[in-house]
Amino acid sequence: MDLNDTPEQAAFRTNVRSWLEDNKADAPAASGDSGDTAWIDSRRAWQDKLAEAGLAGLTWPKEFGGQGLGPIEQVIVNQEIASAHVPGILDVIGIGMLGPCIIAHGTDEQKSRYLGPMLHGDEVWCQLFSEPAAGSDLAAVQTRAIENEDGSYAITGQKVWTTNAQFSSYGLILARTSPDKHKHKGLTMFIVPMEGEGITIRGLRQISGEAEFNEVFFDDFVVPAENVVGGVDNGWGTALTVLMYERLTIGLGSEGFGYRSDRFAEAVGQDEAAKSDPEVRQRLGDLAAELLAVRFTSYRTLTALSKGQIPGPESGLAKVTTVNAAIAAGELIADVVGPEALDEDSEWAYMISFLPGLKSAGGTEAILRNTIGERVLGLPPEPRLDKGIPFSELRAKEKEAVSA
Amino acid sequence: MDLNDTPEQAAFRTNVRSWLEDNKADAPAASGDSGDTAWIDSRRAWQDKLAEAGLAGLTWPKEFGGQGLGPIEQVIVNQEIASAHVPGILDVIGIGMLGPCIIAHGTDEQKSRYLGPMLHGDEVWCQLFSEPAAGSDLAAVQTRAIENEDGSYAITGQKVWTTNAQFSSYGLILARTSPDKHKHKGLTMFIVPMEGEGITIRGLRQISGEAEFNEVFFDDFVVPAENVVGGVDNGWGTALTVLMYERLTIGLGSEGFGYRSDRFAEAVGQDEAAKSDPEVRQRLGDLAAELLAVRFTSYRTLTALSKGQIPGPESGLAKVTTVNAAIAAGELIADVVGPEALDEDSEWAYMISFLPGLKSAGGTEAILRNTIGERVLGLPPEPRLDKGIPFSELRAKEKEAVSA
Amino acid sequence: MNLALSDEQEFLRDAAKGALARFKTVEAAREALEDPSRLPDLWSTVVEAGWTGLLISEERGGAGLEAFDAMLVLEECGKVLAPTPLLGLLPASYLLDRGGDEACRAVADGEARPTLVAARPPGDLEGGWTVEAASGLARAEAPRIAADGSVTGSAAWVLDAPQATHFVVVGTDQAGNGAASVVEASAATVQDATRYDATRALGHVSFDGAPGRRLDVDDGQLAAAWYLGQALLGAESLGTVQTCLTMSVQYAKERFTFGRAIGSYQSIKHEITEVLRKQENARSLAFYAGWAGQDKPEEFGLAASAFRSSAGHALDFASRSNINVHGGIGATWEHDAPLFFRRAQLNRRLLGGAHDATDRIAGELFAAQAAAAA
Amino acid sequence: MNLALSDEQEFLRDAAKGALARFKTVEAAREALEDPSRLPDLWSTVVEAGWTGLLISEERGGAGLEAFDAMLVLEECGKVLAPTPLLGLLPASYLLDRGGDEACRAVADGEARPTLVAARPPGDLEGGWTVEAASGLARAEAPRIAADGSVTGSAAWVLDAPQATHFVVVGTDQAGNGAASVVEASAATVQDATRYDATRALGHVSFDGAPGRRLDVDDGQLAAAWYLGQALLGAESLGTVQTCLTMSVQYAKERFTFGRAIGSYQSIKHEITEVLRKQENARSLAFYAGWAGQDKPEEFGLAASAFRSSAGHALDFASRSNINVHGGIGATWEHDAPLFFRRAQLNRRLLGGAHDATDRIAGELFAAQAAAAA
Repeated sequence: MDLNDTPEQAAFRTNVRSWLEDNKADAPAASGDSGDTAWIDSRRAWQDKLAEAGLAGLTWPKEFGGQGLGPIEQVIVNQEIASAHVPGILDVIGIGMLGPCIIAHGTDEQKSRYLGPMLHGDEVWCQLFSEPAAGSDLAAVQTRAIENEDGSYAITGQKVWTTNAQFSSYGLILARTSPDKHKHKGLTMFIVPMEGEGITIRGLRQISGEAEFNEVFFDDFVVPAENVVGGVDNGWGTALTVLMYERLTIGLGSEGFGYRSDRFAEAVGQDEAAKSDPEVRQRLGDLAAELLAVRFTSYRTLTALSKGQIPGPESGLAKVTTVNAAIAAGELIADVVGPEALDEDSEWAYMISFLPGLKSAGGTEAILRNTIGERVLGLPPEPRLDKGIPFSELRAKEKEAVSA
Repeated sequence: MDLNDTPEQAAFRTNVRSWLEDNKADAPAASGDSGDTAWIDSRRAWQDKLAEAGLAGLTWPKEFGGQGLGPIEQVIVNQEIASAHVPGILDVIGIGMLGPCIIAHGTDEQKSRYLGPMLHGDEVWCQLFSEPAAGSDLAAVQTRAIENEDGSYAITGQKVWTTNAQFSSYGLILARTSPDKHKHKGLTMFIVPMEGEGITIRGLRQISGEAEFNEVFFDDFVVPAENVVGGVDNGWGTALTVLMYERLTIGLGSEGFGYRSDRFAEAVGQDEAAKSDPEVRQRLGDLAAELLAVRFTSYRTLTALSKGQIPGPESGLAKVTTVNAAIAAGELIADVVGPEALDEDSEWAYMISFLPGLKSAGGTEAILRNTIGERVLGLPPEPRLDKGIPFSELRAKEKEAVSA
Repeated sequence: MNLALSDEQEFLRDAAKGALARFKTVEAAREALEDPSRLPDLWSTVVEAGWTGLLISEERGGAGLEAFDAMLVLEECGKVLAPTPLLGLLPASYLLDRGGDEACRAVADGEARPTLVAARPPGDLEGGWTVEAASGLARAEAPRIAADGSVTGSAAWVLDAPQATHFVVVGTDQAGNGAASVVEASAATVQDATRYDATRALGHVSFDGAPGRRLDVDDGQLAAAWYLGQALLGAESLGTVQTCLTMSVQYAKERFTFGRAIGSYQSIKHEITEVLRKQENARSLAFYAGWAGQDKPEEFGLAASAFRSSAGHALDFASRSNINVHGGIGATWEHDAPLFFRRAQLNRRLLGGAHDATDRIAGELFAAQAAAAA
Repeated sequence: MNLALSDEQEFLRDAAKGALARFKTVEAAREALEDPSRLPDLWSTVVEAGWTGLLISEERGGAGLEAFDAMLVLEECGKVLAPTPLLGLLPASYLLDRGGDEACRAVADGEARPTLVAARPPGDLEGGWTVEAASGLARAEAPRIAADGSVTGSAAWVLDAPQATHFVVVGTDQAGNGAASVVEASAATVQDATRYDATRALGHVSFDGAPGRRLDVDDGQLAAAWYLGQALLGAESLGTVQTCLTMSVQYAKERFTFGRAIGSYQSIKHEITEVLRKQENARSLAFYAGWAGQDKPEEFGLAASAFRSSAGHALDFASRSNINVHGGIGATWEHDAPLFFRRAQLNRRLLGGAHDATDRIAGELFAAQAAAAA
C-alpha cells in the first residue's frame, strides 16, 4: 500500500511541475464566465500550450498526438495543475471522451481531420446524446436522421444538457436512423458542425440563473454520409464507448467540483458557536467521512486502472456519495450561517442551487442503483416492458397510456 | 375542532370509569408471560367480567352479545382501561378481527356456536393466514385443503407468525382448495379447532429470545364441511374482511405498544449530560414530533370513523412512523445510556430486539408504500408477472428460476 | 372527538384559495428573482378578505378567530407562494389585541400594517429572550424596552420589515422580563434583507431609543406570539408541500422511461409516498397546534414547535424530491420546482430556524417532565 | 499509487479465513447467548497464527507488521463473529512494544494475554484523557498513574477484561499528562460486563493503588493506541458488513413474492446497493487509516476516526437491512441475521461509541485548520 510515486513517476511529476512553474504566468484565470469569449479564447490558447508541452491527451496514442501514457500520469498532471492554481484543458469532454471514441470507431479520414485541432483547442467538441425524453433511458432518443437521395442525412430533433455547445466547433450526435427497429438497434452516431442552417443553440438556465448547459435544436440539418462514426445503425455501441470514457474521466477527477471535507470544515469553523456544537460536529463529521472516502475510492480506482482494469458501474457510487455529501454540507453551512448564506453572491447559495441539478446529471440515482444491483451484485433484473418492441410502437404505446 | 367528549360520551366515560374503579381489584397484572397458564386464565376471567359489564365487543351488534356502539365508545373504553392500569380483553384478535368476519360471512350455526364463547374469553381465537412463503403476498398460501369423499377437508401445510396459538381453542385458516385456479381464486377459509390429531404448535422465538409468535403445522388435519366460512374458493374475499378489521383495530389503538414521546423523553432526561446536548435534543425532538403526529393521526382516523368512513391503506403509514420513531428512540436511549441499555433485563434491550421483527409484521414497508402509492395517490402499478397464471404453474416457474 | 373543519373553516379556506387564484403568484415568484417589481401587490386583497383582523377581537374591529383559522389561510398562501405580510402581521395583531392596543381597529381595517419583531422565549436551558442574529449560530439578545416604551437594540431577518408601518417589538424590560412595544416604522432603521426567495420580504431592523408604546401583555402572551409564528410558518410550509406532492404525482404518471411511466417504479413511488407520509404527519400536528392554541395553552409551545419542525422536514424533503422526480428539467430556471425549493431553503432558516423548533420540542418535553416531578 | 494488497497481505488474510473456518463461530454466537460455555476457545488458534505478535517488533519476538495488516485479520474475525481477544490485545501489544516492555516476547508467544484499558486522548474541545463510564453520556476521568507505576481509578466496558492476564492501562500522571502502566490482572477488580453479544467479553475494571510497571511511551503513542483500537473495530465491523451483504444478496435472489424474485424490486435492490455503497466507502477509509498509520501519523487520528465512524454506519445499516430483506424470518432466534444485529448494537457503543468517533472527525478537521492558520 503506497500513495507515493515510483521513481519514474516522481521524475515525470518534477518535469510537469517545473514546466508549470515556468509557464504559469501565461495561464488564464482558473475560473470565469463561460459566456465570456475573451476568457474562452485564453483557455483555448492555454490548452494549445499544454498540448505542445505534452500535457494534454496523455493517454491518447502517440500517432494521434498523444503521449501514450497511463492513467497515473494523467492524474499526476491533474494534481500538478491543481496545485499550480492554473486551469487545465478547456475541452475535457472532447479529449477525455469524444476523441477516444473517434480513435476507437472513426475512419482514418476522421482521425486525421479532427483529432489534431481537438487536442490543441482549435476546435472544441460537445456531446449531443441526451434529449428531453431520453435521459436515463438514453437509447430512447427521438432525434431523426433521414437519409437523402444523395446519401447525406437530414437531422431533426432536440438535444439537451449540452455542455460547451455555445463555443463548440463540432459535436458527436446520437440520432435515430431506423425507427422500426428495436430502440438500441436503430441509432447512428454522426459528427456535426455546430453552425450552419438548421441548428439553433440556446442556453439552459439552472436554479442559480446561470446557463450551465444548452439546448440544441436541429431542423433538417444536413450532414454528409462521411460523418457517420462507427457505422449506420451501430450508434448504441459507439455511444457505449463514450460512456465508458466518461466514467473513466470522472473516476480520475473526483474532487473536481471542490467538494472537499477541509473546505467545508473551514466554512463551518468560522463560526465559534458552531465549532463546539455537538450536533454541527456530528453532521460535519459524517459528511467529511463520506468525502474522505471518495478521495480514497479514487485512489483505489486508479490502482485498478494502472493494472489495466476498466472501472465498472460501481464507480458511479462515488458520484452519489459526493453529491449527497455536498448537499448535506450546503444544508449545514446555511444552517450555521443562516439566511445570509443564501445571498445570491455567496458561494454557498451557488452550491445549494447547483446541486439539485447535478443529482440527476449523467443518469438518476435510481437507474445507477439498478445497474449496480444487477451487474455488480447479480440481483435479478426488473421486468422490462420495452424488450424487443420496435421503437415506433413503443412511442405509440406511451402516448396511448398517458391519454388514457 | 374538539377533543372533548359530547355529553353522551362523557356520561358513558363516567360509567366505564366507575365500573373500573369498583372492579379493578379483580384485575390480573397488566403484563405477564404468555406461557404462564395461570396468568392467561386470569386474563380470560377478566375478559369475561368485562364482557358481562358490556365492555367487550362494543361495536358488535347486540344480537351477538355486543353493544352496537361506535368506534368512539371503543376508544373511550380503551382509554379508561389504560388509565386504570388494568389489562383489556385477552382476545383482541378474535373480538377485533375474526368475530366481525364471522358476523359478516359465517352461517347462522357458526354465529350461534362460536361468537358467545369468543366474547367471554371461554374460547380464544387465532388467525392462521401467513406462511413462510406467503407473507406480504398473502394470496400465495400453499397450505392445501383437499376434499375427502365424505365432504370433509384434510388440511396440510405450515402457518407462521400466529399470535396466541398456544392457548387458542379455534383458528380461522386460509387454505388452498383449487391450485389450478389463479392464486386469488382457489382459496377457502375454515374454522379449525386448535387441537387434535395432525396439528402441532411450536413457539417461534424472536431476537429477544421470547416466543412472541407460533408456527402451526397441519398434517392431514380433518375438518368438516360445515367449518367453511364464506364459501369454497371464496376465501380471499373473506380474508380481506379480516384485514380490513385489522386495520381498524390498529387505527383505534395506535399507542398500544407504549411508544410515546413523553416516555422516551423521560428515559433520555435521566441523564443530565444528555439533557443539554444539542445533538441528543435534535434526535429526541425529531422522533417525538413523529410520535405526537401519530397520536393526532389516530384522532383524525377516529373523526373519520365516527362519520362512517372506513380507514384506507394510508392508515398503515402510522405504523411505519411509529416503528421507525421507536427504532430511533431505542438507538438514542442506548447511545445515551451506553452498553448497559443492552442488558437483557433492560426494557430498552427488549424494545431494541422487538422492533426489527415488528417492522415487517403485517406486511413490509415496501408493499405498503406500493399500495398507498397506487390506491391513494393513483400512481401506475408495477408490472405484475403473476397475473392470470394458475397458482400451480406460478410455483413451478419460481422453482425453475431459482435453480437456474 | 372531532378534528374535522367546521363549515366556517371550510368557507374561509375556499375563500382564500379563490382570492389568491386571481394572481399568477408562482410565475411572479420567478420573475421577481430578476425584477422585484413583478410581484403582485396583494395588500388590498389581504385587507378585503379580512385577514388582517383575523386574530383581533370582534370588539376591536376584528373577526376574533383562532390560530387554527389563521393557519388555514397561511396554508393556502403557501400553496401558491403568495407574497402576503401575514406571517409577520398576524402574530403582531395577536399581541396588539391582547394588549388592548388602540391600533387594533386600524390594523383590522388595513390602515396600519404592523409586523412582529419576534423574540424567542426562555427555554429549559437558556433564561433569556433572544432574537435572530444577522449571521451565525449564536443568537442575539432581544432589544431593551424602557419603561416609557422606547426601544434600543436590533434584530435580523424580520418578516415584512421593508413594508411594515409599525413594529411590534418583543424584548426585555430593565428587569430582564419579557416586554413589548409598538414602534412606528419611521422611527427604526430598516435594511432590506430579502434573500433567495423573492416573495419573502425581509429586513434587518435596529432601534436607537426609538419612541414606542408599551403593550400590556404578559410573558405567556409574548411566548404565544412566538409560537404562533412557528405555527403559521408551519402551515404555510404545509401548503407548499401539497403543491410539490401534486406536481410530483402528476409528472410521475405522465413521464415514461424504459417503456413504463416513472411512477410505476418503486424508487419514485416510494419517494412520493414518503412525501405523503410526511405531509400527513405535519397535518396531524397542525391539528395539535390548532387544538392546543385554543384549548390547551400549556402545550401550545410543544405543539407549535413540533408542527413547525415536522412541516419543515416535510418541505425540505418534498421540494428536493419534486426536483428529483422531474429529473434534470426540474432543476432549470423555467421550471416551477426550484421556486418551491427556494422557499424551503429560506423557511428552514427563518424564525429561529427549524433546528431551533426541534430543539424546543425536547426542551418542552424535559420541562413538562420536571414540572410533573416537582 | 498502489492501494492493492501485497502478496503477504493476501496470504495473511487467507490464512485467517482458513484458521477461523475450523470453528462454527456463528452458530456458537447464538448458543452462547443462553450458555456462554458453548463459545469455542480460539486462544490457541490466535497464538498459533501469530496474531498476538503481529504488531510487536521482530527483535522483541513479533512479526513487526503494521496496523493495516492487523486490520485484515480483524476483518476476517468480523465476518464470522469470531470471539478473539485481538481488539483489546493488539493495541495493548502496540504500546508494550513502543515502550520496549519486557512482556513483549511472552505476548508474542501467547504466554501473556494483555488487554488495553483504553483512554481517549484530549481533543480540540476537552483537554483531558477520559475513559468509558459504566453508564451515561458523560465520560469519566482516566485512571491516575503514579510515578512508581501504581494505578488508581476505574474504567468500564474494557474489552477481554474477564480473561486478560494483564492490563495495559492508559491514564494520566500527576501532571495530567498521558501515561501508561502494565498491571497484572490479579491486582485489579474485574466485574464481568458482557452484554447482548455473547462473543464479546467485556468487563468493568477498577484499580486501587494496584502495582504496575510504567511504560516509556509518549502522548503521541498513547493517542495512536486509541486510534488503533478505532481502526481495528472499524475493520471488524467492515467484515461483519460483508457477511450481511452476502446473506442479503443470496436471499434476494432466491425468495419470490408476487411472481418475482424480491431482488428484482427496486426497494430491495436499492437498499442492498446502499449497503454496497456504505461498505465500499468504509473500505476506502480502511485504506486511508492503514496508509496514515504507516506513512502519515499526523492524519491517523482523522483517518481512524473516519473509518470507525463510516464502518459503524455501514454495519448499523447493513445489519438492519439484512433483517428487512429477510422479512419476518430474519427477526427470529434461529436465524443468523439477529446475531449480526446484536454485534452492530454493541459495536456502536464501545470504545467511546461511534458518535464520539464522528465528533472527532470534526475535531481533527478544526484542529488541522487551526494548525494551518497558526
